[in-house]
Amino acid sequence: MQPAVATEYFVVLSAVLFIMGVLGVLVRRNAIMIFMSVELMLNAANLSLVAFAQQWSNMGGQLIVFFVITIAAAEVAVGLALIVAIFRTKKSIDIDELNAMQG
Amino acid sequence: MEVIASFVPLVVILPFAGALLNLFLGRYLSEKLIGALATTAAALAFAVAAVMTVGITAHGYEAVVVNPPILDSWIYIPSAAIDIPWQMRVDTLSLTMMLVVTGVGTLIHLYAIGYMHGDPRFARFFVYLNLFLGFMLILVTGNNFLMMFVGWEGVGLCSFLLIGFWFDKKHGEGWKNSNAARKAFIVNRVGDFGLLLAIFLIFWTYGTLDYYKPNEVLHIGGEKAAADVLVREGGDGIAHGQKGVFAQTEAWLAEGGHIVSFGVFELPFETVVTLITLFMLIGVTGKSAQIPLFVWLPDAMAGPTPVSALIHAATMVTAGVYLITRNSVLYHAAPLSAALVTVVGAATALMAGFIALGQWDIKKVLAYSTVSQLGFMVAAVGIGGYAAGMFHLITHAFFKALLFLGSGSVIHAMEHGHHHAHAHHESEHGEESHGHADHAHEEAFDPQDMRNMGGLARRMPITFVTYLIGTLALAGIFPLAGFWSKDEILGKAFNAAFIDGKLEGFAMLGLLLAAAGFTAFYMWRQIKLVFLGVPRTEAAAAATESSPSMTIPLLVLAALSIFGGALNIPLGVNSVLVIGVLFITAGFWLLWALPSVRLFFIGRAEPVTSLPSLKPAFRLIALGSAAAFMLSGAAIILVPSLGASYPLETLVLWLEHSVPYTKGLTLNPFLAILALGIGIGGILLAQRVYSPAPLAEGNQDVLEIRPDTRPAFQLANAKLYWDETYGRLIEQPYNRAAAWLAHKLDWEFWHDRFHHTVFRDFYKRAADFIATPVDRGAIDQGFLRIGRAVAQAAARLRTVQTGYVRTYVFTMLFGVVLVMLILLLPLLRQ
Amino acid sequence: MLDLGGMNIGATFPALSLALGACILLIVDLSVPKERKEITLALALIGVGVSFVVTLLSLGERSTAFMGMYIADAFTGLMNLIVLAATFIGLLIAYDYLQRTGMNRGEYYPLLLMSAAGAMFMASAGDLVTLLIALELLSIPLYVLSGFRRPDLRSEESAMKYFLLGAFSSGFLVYGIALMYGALGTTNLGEIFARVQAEQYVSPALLLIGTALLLVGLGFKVAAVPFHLWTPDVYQGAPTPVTAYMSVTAKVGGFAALLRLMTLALPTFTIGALPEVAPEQTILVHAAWQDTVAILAALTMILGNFVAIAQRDIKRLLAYSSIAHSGYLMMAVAAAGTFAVTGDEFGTPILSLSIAEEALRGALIYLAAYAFTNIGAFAVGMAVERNDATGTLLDDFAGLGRTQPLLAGGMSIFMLSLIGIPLTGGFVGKWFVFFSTLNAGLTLLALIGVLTSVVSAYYYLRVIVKMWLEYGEGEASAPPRLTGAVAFCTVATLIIGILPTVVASLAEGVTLALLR
Amino acid sequence: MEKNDMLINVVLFSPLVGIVLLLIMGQRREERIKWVALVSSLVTLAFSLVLLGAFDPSKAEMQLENLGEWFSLGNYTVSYYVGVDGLSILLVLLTAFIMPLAILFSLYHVKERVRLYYSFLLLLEFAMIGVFVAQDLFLFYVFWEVSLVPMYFLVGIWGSEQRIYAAVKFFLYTMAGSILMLLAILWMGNYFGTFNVMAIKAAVEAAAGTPQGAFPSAVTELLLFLGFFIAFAIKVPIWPLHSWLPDAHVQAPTAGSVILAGVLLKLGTYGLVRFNLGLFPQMSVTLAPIIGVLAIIGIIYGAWVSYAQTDVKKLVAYSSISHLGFVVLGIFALNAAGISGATLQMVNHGISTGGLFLMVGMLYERRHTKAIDAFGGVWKVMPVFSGLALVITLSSMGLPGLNGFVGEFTILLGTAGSPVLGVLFAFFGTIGVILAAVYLLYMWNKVFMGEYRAPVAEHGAFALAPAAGGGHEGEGEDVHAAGEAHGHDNHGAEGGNPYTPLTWNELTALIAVVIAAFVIGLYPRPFFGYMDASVGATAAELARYIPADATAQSIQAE
Repeated sequence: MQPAVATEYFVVLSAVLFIMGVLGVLVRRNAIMIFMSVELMLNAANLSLVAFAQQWSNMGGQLIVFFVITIAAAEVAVGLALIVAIFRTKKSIDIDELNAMQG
Repeated sequence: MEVIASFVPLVVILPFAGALLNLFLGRYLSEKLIGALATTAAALAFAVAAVMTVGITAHGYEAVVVNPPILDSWIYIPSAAIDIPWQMRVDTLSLTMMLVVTGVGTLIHLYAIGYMHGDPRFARFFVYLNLFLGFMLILVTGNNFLMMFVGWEGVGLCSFLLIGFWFDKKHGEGWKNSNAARKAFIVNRVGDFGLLLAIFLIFWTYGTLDYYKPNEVLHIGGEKAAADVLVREGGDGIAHGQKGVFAQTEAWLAEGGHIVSFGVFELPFETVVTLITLFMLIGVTGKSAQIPLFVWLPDAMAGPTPVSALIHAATMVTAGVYLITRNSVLYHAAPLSAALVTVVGAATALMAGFIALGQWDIKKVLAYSTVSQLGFMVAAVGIGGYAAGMFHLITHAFFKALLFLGSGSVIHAMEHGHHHAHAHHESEHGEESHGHADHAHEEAFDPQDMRNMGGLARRMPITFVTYLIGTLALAGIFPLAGFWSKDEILGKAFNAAFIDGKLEGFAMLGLLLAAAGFTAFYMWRQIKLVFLGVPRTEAAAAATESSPSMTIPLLVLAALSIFGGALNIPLGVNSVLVIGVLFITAGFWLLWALPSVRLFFIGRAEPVTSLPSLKPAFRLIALGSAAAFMLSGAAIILVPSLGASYPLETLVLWLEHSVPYTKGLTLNPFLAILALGIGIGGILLAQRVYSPAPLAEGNQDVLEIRPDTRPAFQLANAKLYWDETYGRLIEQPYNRAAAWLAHKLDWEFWHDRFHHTVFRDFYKRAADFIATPVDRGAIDQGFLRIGRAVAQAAARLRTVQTGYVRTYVFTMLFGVVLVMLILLLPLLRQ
Repeated sequence: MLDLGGMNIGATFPALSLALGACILLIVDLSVPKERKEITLALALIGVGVSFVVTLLSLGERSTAFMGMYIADAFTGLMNLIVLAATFIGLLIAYDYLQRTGMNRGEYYPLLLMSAAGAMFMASAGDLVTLLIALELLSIPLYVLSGFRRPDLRSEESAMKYFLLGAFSSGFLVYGIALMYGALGTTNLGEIFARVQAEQYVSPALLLIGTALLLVGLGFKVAAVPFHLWTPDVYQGAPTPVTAYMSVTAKVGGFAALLRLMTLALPTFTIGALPEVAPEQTILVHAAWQDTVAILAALTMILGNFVAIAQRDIKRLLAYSSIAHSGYLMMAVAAAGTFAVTGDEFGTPILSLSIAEEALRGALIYLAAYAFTNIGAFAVGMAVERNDATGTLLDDFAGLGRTQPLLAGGMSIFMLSLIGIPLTGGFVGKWFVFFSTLNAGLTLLALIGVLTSVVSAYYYLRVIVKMWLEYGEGEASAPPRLTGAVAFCTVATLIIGILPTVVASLAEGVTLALLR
Repeated sequence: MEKNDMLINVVLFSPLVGIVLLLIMGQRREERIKWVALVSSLVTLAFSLVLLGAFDPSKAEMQLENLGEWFSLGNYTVSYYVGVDGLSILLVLLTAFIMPLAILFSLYHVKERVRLYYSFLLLLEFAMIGVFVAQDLFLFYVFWEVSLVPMYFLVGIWGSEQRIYAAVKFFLYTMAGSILMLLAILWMGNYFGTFNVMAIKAAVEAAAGTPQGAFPSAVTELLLFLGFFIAFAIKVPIWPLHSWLPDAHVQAPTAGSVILAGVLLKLGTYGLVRFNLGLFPQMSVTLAPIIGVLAIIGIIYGAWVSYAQTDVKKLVAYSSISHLGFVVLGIFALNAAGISGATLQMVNHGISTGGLFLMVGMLYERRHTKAIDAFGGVWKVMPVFSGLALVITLSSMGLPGLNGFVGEFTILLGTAGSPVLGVLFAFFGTIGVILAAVYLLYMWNKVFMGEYRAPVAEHGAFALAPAAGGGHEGEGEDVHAAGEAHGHDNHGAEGGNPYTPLTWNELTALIAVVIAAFVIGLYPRPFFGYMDASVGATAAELARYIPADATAQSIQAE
């Protein structure tokens, strides 16, 4: 089965998304925004996984996507909880203010 | 003979036994008993030596090698083919030395009992003396170079111990003594260094250190054929059947063209022998106080006087002469070294004689005189006059021991006189202190300074008479012992110069004749300063004659100084011994059995308050020593009557049996008269110069006053600046370099600077660098900056605050890039 | 496709039982009153015990489950034992600390067990997916535990950092998996091996980038330089029992995954064809990723050791020390990248992975020794720490040798073991690791390794100096549970050091042959 | 061949039994603890004497072996392989001999943390004996490193003011060297497929004739040689790697110094003989001149530097550098004489320098200072002690008749005839003999001779005996002399005479040293006998590597 769109396009797109995610982590200072950027990275991976599954014509890739989504969900749960906790203490979720420890 | 010679370990063991006994029991024994023990040990050793002398004479002078019981091999390493046994050699040379050492030693032991009376470390003194005898006897009896070296170093040790014996004297004297002791040891070590190197060379040249192998017959002057060499049984890896050092030398010389390989290089045999003998010469200059290593001997006078007499005049310092004599084969094979030995000896003789002219200390004069006389001996053996050198060694042992003991008697008397006078003045100082270490409360007074003396002849007649005999003997006045031996040496020089045409012979002759003149001059100056004239201090005026235990040895030695020359005049060694022994025994009994005779000697002096009574222990010494002497005398007389016979012998003939290349007697009437003239001339000149008063105003020497002799005197008085030169050239640079090395280089630089700055600080800095600028800085801050830039680029309006997470992210990104780059690099390269 | 026989659930029992135990504990704990939390502790310990027994029972077996996604072999067994022992000790030492610092909340124990189960799964991963899931199972509870000291800012901060960076790194891991999948069409490690060897991949670049991203993701977990910066902050901020546990389990898990990946899937990954071999000739070939790992290892060893010198806080010191030890383990990983190619009589190349096997064994023994040593060291640090989380400076150890000789003695042995002094486990581990590194032909790396261990001696000795040679108050709270745990760790460290046979025989079973 | 001799295990492990006994005893029973330690060390001594009795001197190879597998991994087996040969038996004995002396001295002087102290001492003994008997590289390395730890603690806990610095320096320095050796060992194990020293040696010897030799390349062999050499050189220490030594020695407690000088430094020299010479004969031959130069520098430098010291202990410490220079020189003379001498000198140095440190310790315990200038005239107040100390000093100086001479002489003799070093080396080495006299007599003079200096009772700067007017040395003689006389007569009265007589344990220790010095000095034959076969074999093996044109043709070999 010939895919409608060549796999390469998907891969490039996912790479762009991934790099956007990385840059997002890099430049954002709001913890939630960073978190969202990480999600973007994961989803970029998901995209390429699906594309590759298409390419290889097996279900492995799509299977992995489900796991990744689950993991992302678990991370979100824990991550948001942590953000809430730190917000209670610090009244801020600016990651640039996380500098209590220096060494 | 084997049986008699196998007693030789006893000669060594006896003094050691005496030393050990006194070491452990000394604190429980009385002074007399300690002295008796030590003296008996020495006397018994003498007796054994005497018996062996008889034995060896009776058996045709055949040398015997003895393996002592228990300690057979000393350094025995089969895999390295090293077998150095504790092996002893009895031959005429070693016996001569044994007799001198034990004979003179016994007398000095006896003397020391009186001299050291009251010293808090009386027992230890005798321990050291006995120890010294033991080591000296090892030196002379060993059959290999290493045993000789043991003795060599051992006597050095004892010398060190005895020079520093009064290490705790007050007023800084103790430090002076200690430093003198140290100086002696270290300078001797320099000599030992040469000797050790010689030994190494000998071993790798010959594969053995033995003089002669057992059963190897000496072959003299290449005339007798080398004997068959005994091959020992046993497969222990030692190469057997090799020859001893001397026989091998002869063999190689005869063969010619032998090359010695030392592993990394090769040398012709003759060169090797020259090297060996030159290194040996270093040892000789150390031990026998020759230029350039003589500087320790004058300082060594810090020791008690018996020590000076025994070690630093009669025995130890002659070890170098013995060494060269023992190695006559080698020196014969190395003319260059022999010439050097000659020149060194002759130069030393003159140089020391000159310095002796300007000394004030009674013992220093004798010390330089000893150096000078040792120069005579060394020059003699250097020119090939081995017997002459040995002859002078023996006679010098007699008269120089006599002179030292005499000076000891004087010093002793001066100290007591000083104390006596002092007690008169300050009668409140009632406390009777005795000995040498406890004069702390008295003002500084130098009992050895001749300027403090004068007129002692009247106060100390025995001392004076014996001292006079010694002086005349030393000056070489006919017919005293010194005349014969000195003449013999000069004769050798004369022959070498005019018959063999050796250049060093001329040099030697000239130097020695001049030295002989100096000798007579400085000795007579001493007589004038010490004994003649009027007392110059209260101490001198109050001096009294010393006790019999001190004067008897003086008498005996005086007798020997008179008759000692007979050893080498063809009267025969036996007759000399008989005469000597009879004289000695007679002396004993005269002095003790006939108090009236003693009064005859002493009576003209100040009224003697109390004559020391004969304490039982003292009697024991007298009996013991006398018995030993009697025994040996009897043996000499009895042996022939038992059927054995020995021919009339001179020392030369006697030594010929063990010293190859011993040259015969050289009586040269012309030279004898010349030397005698020089000696008498020296005395007369001194008499003229130092009359009427030996000292000018301000206690200055007459020569010091006269402008024409003033520089020379000052030069002599300053000892030619040897010490200063050494101090400036060696000692100070060494010390400075040591301090620099230790404190600057090793500690400040290597230990502190290098290890702290370079290692530790670098380490720390590296750690800090990696921790702070790199880990938290370049990585952290650097990425922070990049992050800031990126953030600014991304969100221009926002100001970025410090934040770690971001920089961590950046670092990780950097890592990602890094990892990818490294991984993809090969691919990219393709 | 759903072949139940192929599931072979039995093989997963060790990890499964622990995970199950954690779930049960979570529920049971609800009914345990706050002041009786020792019940929870006891239950947790029982859970670990059960899992331990199950592991022991299945130790000899070699099987796969879930269609090759799960592997149970000697490697798994040994890793499981290490994790379980660390968990057991981690639980034991935590209780009193939690009690006295007032954060003895029940969820601590199930979270810990969950994380341990994650580490165990990681050691059993036979597929990249399993690996990913196990990693998250290991990590997510640790994020929570790091922030367990609520509402302490430092603790929360460390949790936040750990979480954000952890998630970020998982992004790379996932993307890496995606690329691997894209390159090979499979995520099964055995399949990957086969296809790599047969050169059945789309493009080497894709595979290389995938490998790189996987290395980044796992490198973060094991705190390899330059992915290490979170370590000191998190170690310092997290409650000490968590740090203690984390320093061991996260590392064991991370290395389990890394070793699995590198030795099972990619050991023979070279770009281009194998070099020619003459008959009867053996040459060593280096995998494409070896240099990268070696450089990371060198950087990690150098940086970790040097930076540790500058530390004054024991937790930070141990953090950098653990970074440094990651370096040594990375060295073993690098060594696993060398394989031998022997030509048979016709010159056909035959591959031998014996060097990789050796490196694997070495790493395992190293991990075993490291686990006991490090957790013991943290336990002592915990004893010295005060209730308000201060007292973690090196100076606080001064005089400990006089007041608490047992703790100080144990600590000294841990330090010596970390230096690598013989008769301690650390030495045996280093011995094997260096040995395999040399065997693999990485002499320079081994040289860096030994030199940095000298550097490490400096800061480890400082701890000993503080305890024994300097004077101080030496205050410490040493309840019996903690003391017992320290004693146990000491004995274990020494046993591994003196009788390495115990671990060596377990490691002996580790091969790369059968399950492929 | 039977390789299950238990005797050697008994010797090796008997100190551990002592430690176990100490550990099960109560912490507070200090009185008993020290006796148990003493007895334990004496038992080890007794066992090692039995071992000596069982030793067959005629055999060159390893004997009384015990071989068993320790653990294995993959193809490599690490074995527990212990045994002695002529090179090691005397050092085992030395260790067993020095340890009781150290403990004897400590009996009344160590009062702090007694149990720990003696445990460390015995652990040290265990490790040191282990180094000498281990015949497996792994095992050797284990003992080698383990010996570091107790010494570190001994210096660090019971040392003087700068103890921490010294201890850490000691540890790091030694470890830096040994870690390179670890690499070399690992490489060897990998290359030869075994860690068994004898097996590797056999392999090396077997490859002697082959063109490529035992190692892949000369550079490899050089690096391996250096790996071992640097480790040993630091331990010895060979100049210029000596900087840790003065620190460690000066700061260590007396027993620590005694053991450090007595045995620990011998670990290095022993390693040089056993491993550098045994496993790398070719490289040893090649590098011998260079190492010889280092040894010579060490001899002269050590002697020179020690002369300028103001601290007795430091002086003795530097003297070790000089003395061990001789040992290294002998070893790299590469002939039987040199190696025999060096091996004996290891023992001798242990005895003499151990004795010197005992002496310094005894002085320190009385005066609480180590400054040379603070002493003077000790001979007068402590005659027995001084007499024994004199013998020890002389033995260190190499006086014939005492042990030091036999070793030094044989070493220098060997050096002079060495096929690789030669007379020039012997020449410079012999200069060291002179310099030894210089610094030792300096020490002896300043401390034992000269006028007696009574210390001031009060704390504060050292001064001469208090005189009424505060007399200055060299001036005010009368006042001063009165004070001196007073101080002399009544020492013990005011302020107390610090020079208390020797206690029985100190006396015993010193006498043991002195007796050993005399026995070896007068009759070294049995000692050479024990090592002869092994040394001969080593030298013969080395001779194969020495180019024929440079081989020493000693005369008797013709």
